[in-house]
Order: sequence, then structure tokens, then C-alpha cells
Amino acid sequence: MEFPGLINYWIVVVLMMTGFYIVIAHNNLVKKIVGLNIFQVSMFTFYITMAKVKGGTAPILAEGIAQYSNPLPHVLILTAIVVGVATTALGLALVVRIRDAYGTVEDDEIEAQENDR
Amino acid sequence: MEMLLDAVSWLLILIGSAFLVVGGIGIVRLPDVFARMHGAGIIDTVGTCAMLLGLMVQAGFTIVTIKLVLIVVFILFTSPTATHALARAALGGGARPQVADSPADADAGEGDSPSKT
Amino acid sequence: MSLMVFMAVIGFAVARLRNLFGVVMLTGIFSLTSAVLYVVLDAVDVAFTEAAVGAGIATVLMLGTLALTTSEEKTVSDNKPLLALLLVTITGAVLIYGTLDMPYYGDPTAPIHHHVAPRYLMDSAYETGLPNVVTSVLASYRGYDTLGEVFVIFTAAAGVLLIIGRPQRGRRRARRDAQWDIEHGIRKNVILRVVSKLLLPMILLFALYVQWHGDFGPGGGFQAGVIFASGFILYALIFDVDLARAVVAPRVSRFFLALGVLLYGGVGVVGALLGGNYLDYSVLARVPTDGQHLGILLVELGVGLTVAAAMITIFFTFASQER
Amino acid sequence: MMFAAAAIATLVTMVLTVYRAIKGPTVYDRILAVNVFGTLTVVLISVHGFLTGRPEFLDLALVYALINFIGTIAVSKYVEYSHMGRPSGGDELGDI
Repeated sequence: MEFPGLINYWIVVVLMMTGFYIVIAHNNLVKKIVGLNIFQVSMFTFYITMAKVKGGTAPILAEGIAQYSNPLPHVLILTAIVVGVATTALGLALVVRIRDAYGTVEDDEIEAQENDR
Repeated sequence: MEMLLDAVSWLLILIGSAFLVVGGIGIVRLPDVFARMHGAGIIDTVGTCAMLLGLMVQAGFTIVTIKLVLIVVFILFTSPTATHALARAALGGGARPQVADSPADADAGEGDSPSKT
Repeated sequence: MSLMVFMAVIGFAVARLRNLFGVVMLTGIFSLTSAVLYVVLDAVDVAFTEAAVGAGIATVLMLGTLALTTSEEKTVSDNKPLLALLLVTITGAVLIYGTLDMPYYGDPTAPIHHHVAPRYLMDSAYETGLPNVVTSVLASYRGYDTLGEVFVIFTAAAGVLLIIGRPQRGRRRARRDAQWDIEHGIRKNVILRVVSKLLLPMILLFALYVQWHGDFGPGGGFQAGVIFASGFILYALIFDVDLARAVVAPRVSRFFLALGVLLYGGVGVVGALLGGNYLDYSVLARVPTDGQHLGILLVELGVGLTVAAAMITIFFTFASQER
Repeated sequence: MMFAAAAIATLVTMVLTVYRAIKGPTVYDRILAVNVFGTLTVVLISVHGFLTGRPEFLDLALVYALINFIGTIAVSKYVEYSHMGRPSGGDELGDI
């Protein structure tokens, strides 16, 4: 456990880079949404690691416990997760609609079709 | 009494751990999906149940034990069902069990053999 | 231990560069891992939400999209990855440089733990009378935030309806498919049917438990809504989407979608009419703590209704798409 | 001590499972791996509750025990019946 105290942030950054990379480098729209999801999860993890206090426990009050972790980031992320899935659904709906309109979900093919017009 | 309970739960947890790891090795090492399901079955039933039973012994007669019992019951319901659905899907999708001597056996056993027992 | 879980997370993240179907599966594992991680980091409520969302709905939606589009990704094109890699590396480097000033992991003296959190932790027990600080912050102290989030969910569901929710073409084909499904499909599978019939009431009951127990343990409207919707999704998966639509008509789910938001806003308005601030529940009953209790309960109910209805609506919209 | 041993065993098994999920080779292996991983998550969350001395958060594990099923069913259904209503080239199961 006694690691250099910043390593969790670095891991979050790496995770975020992965998501970011997927969003930029892949042409498939579904894959891009997955990338966005990873990005999102990295942000969630970031908040949650910040909320942790060493020696604390979950912020549900009980007798005889003095140290709790910070509840505020938990609240923010809790709502963000559900909102995240709702917006993901919206994005996926857009993908489905794009598939209807263009017959493909590859970014570059759509662009080619657009240029042909 | 305390000692005895501790010993029992140690034993159960050790059994559980051993079966979990064995199942995990099975999942990695066995040759095809149908064989790997055996590994999954070990994890899902013996491993998990022994582990949770050990925890129950530790918890004593509290709400925690009731929840653990519920978890065990649900896992015993869902995971064989899920595996069954998966086996059906795999059969329907063209995967065939690897059979030692003759490939004809595999065709004969197709259909309902994985679903019964 | 948390580190090990972390490592695993990266493992998948890297391994993610694959075929789409595998990607969805890996996303499932990813979400499971992150839930464990949240538990380890004491965020039980968050883990609860992730559990409810990640295990069921997210996977199902992804699969629905794959079924409607394609499950195979075309190979990545030529020179783009290098550029992208460069950009990503630079961003990462900058961010890592930024983290050098961050407080260490678990440091109790970090600034984040000294602004408002101590007040929540110290006073919420007296002010709202609830042991679960997360719930009281969610519903009472930061009620505006949550109201906003509920609106976002509402809007997302409405957006999905607008984008792909128009009346479907080719009804006859749908019926023929349904016929096929009855004869050969998953409904013929007795084991699945029996087990899910057994499980379904459990899931719904458990959702209600989570809803009402959220004040005292992990749980609340968001989680309960998602679990409730998962029950219906299971029904729709095992039996038939049309059948499930007959159980929960689109009209009904849309009604509840709006009702939840209205309930949330309405509680605020009632509070304002009784002389408090908007979304101040202390005035709802004679004893402020009771008022808080009532307000939080109602607000969570509103959240639960909206989330459940939104998820059901979204799922049905996806499931009844024709291609 | 006892719980730590249990947690470590679970983690080891998780790693093995993840290896299978990443490696493939067929889509069914992955589904299997995800399913098992879900069960392992249930175990790990329960054990962690005892490890930290606050075992009252088992609701979470309960959610997984109930909900994990749905994901697997959805995947199996999708894989098994995805040929339905798919115009062309849909029969391949989409995995290399």
C-alpha cells in the first residue's frame, strides 16, 4: 500500500489516454463511444480516489467510527454514472440513426459519402 | 467455541479459495468452451458457496448472514442458468465440443446433451 | 490491494483494441472491476450504481446497437494512429506533470477534505437525521444538482425517442419474426423461462428495497430505478419485446418519465409555498428533521421513477428497432 | 488474515479469468469469462466487507448476484439469434 502517493493519478491518466486514443484513432462510431466510456470511467476514478481518506470508511454514519471518506465526490459521480449511461444511450441512438442514413458506421466512409454529394 | 467457529470458517474459506483458483486454472487451461464451462462451474458453485459459507460462520446470526444466504441462493439459481444459455448459444452458433476419439460422437450428442444435467 | 485492481483495469484498457463484440465483453469486465475499485475506495453508493448500470443496462444497450449496426470493426486506417498517438502522449504527459502538485493518495490534509465535507459529515446526522451522508447530500444539500441530473436523464430519454423512436415500419415482418421467435426462439427454452420467472419478482422487490432503504444504507433512487428497469429488460429479453411493451405500454413509461421529474420539482415548489427556499424540505413537517425525511423520500422516489422510466423507454426503443 | 487470503485467492482467479476474456479465442469464451468474473466480483465484495470490518454493504454483492445474469442472457440471446432479421453477412458471429 505504501506506494508513491501519486501513482493512482498516473493510472487514471493512462486510462484516460487509452480512452482518448480510441476516440481519435478509431473510425468505428461504436468504438468511439466505448472510448468515451473509458474516458468517463477514468474521470470517475479520479474523483473517487480523491475522496478517499486513509483510515476512513464509507460515509454511512455508524457508532464508533470517527474517520469517513469524503461524501461529496461520491454524490457527484453517482449521478454522473446514471447520466453517463443515459447519454451513452443517446449516442448509440445517433449511431443507429447514422447507420440508417448512410448504411455504415465508419467515420471515413461517411465522410467519403458526404464528399461525393 | 470461538476457536471452533474460527477453525471451521478458516477451513471453508481455504476450500473456497482452493476451488476458486483451481477453477480459474481450468478456465485458462482447458481446450474449448464446453470444457472451460466446467472450470466456471467449479468457481460458481463450490468455490463461491464454500467461501460465502465461511463468511457466514464468521458473521453469526445477523442480517449479514441472511444477505449472504440470499446471495448464495441467487448465484445457485442464476449461474447454472446463464451457463446453460451460453452452452445453447455456443452450440447453436456452431461451436462443437471437442471429443477425444471420434468426431461423430460430437454430432450425436448435439442438441440437448448440455441442457440435461 | 487497490493497486492490483488498478493494474487489472489497465490490462483490459490496453487489450481493448479489438473486435467490437469482444470490446463489449471487455467493457463488462471493465465496469465490474471499477465497481470493485469503488468499494475498495469506500464509495459504496457509487459502486452500487456502477453495479446496477454496468452489469445490465450498459451491456444490453451496446449489444442492441451492435445488433442494429455491425459487429465488425473495419481495420484502422493508415497514418492516423501515429498522429493520434503523439497527441495522446502529449496530453498524458501534460496531465501527469499536472498531477505532481496533487495531494498524495488518502492524505487527510488534502484541501478537498476541508471545504464542505466536514460539515456534511458532522452536521447531516442532526440536520437530516439520516445515517447515509451520500443520500442526504444528494437529495438535500445538493438538491439542485440532482434535479439537474434528473432533467438530463429525462432529456436523454426524450432525445432517444426523438431520434429513433418513430413508429416502426414493416410491422408485418416484425410479427413474422415474433412468430419465429415463439416457435424456435429463446422462449422455447424452459429453463431460462422458469428461472427468470422466479428471479423477476426478486429483482423488482430488491429494487424497491434499495429505493426505500437508501436513506440508511447504500442505495437510493438512481440505483433502484436502474435495477427496476433491469427487471423489465430481463422480461423483454426472455419473453418478447412486444409482450413486455404490453406490460409497460410506452404511454405508461413516458408518463412516469415525466411524473418523476414533476414530483422532484413539485416537492421543491411545495417547500417554497410553505415558506422555505426552493428544495428546502425542513418546512414540510413540523419538526425539521421529519420534513427532511419526507422530502428526501419523495425526491428519491421522483428520481427512481424517472430513471426507471427512462431506462425502460430507451431499452424498448432500441429493442423495437427494425433494420 | 483469513479474509486477506480469501481476497488474494479471488484476485488470482480474477486475473486468470481476465486472461481468458482477453485471449478469446471465441466469443463464447469471453461471455463465460465475464460471467465468472461477475461471480468473483460478488465474492470479492463480500470478502472486502469483512476485511474492512463493515460487512453491512452486502446489498452490492446482492445486486451483482441478481443483475449479472441479465448481461449474460442478453449476450447469449444476441449471439444465438442475431441471424434473425439481419439482411446479409450476419451469420458470422463477429469474432475472429
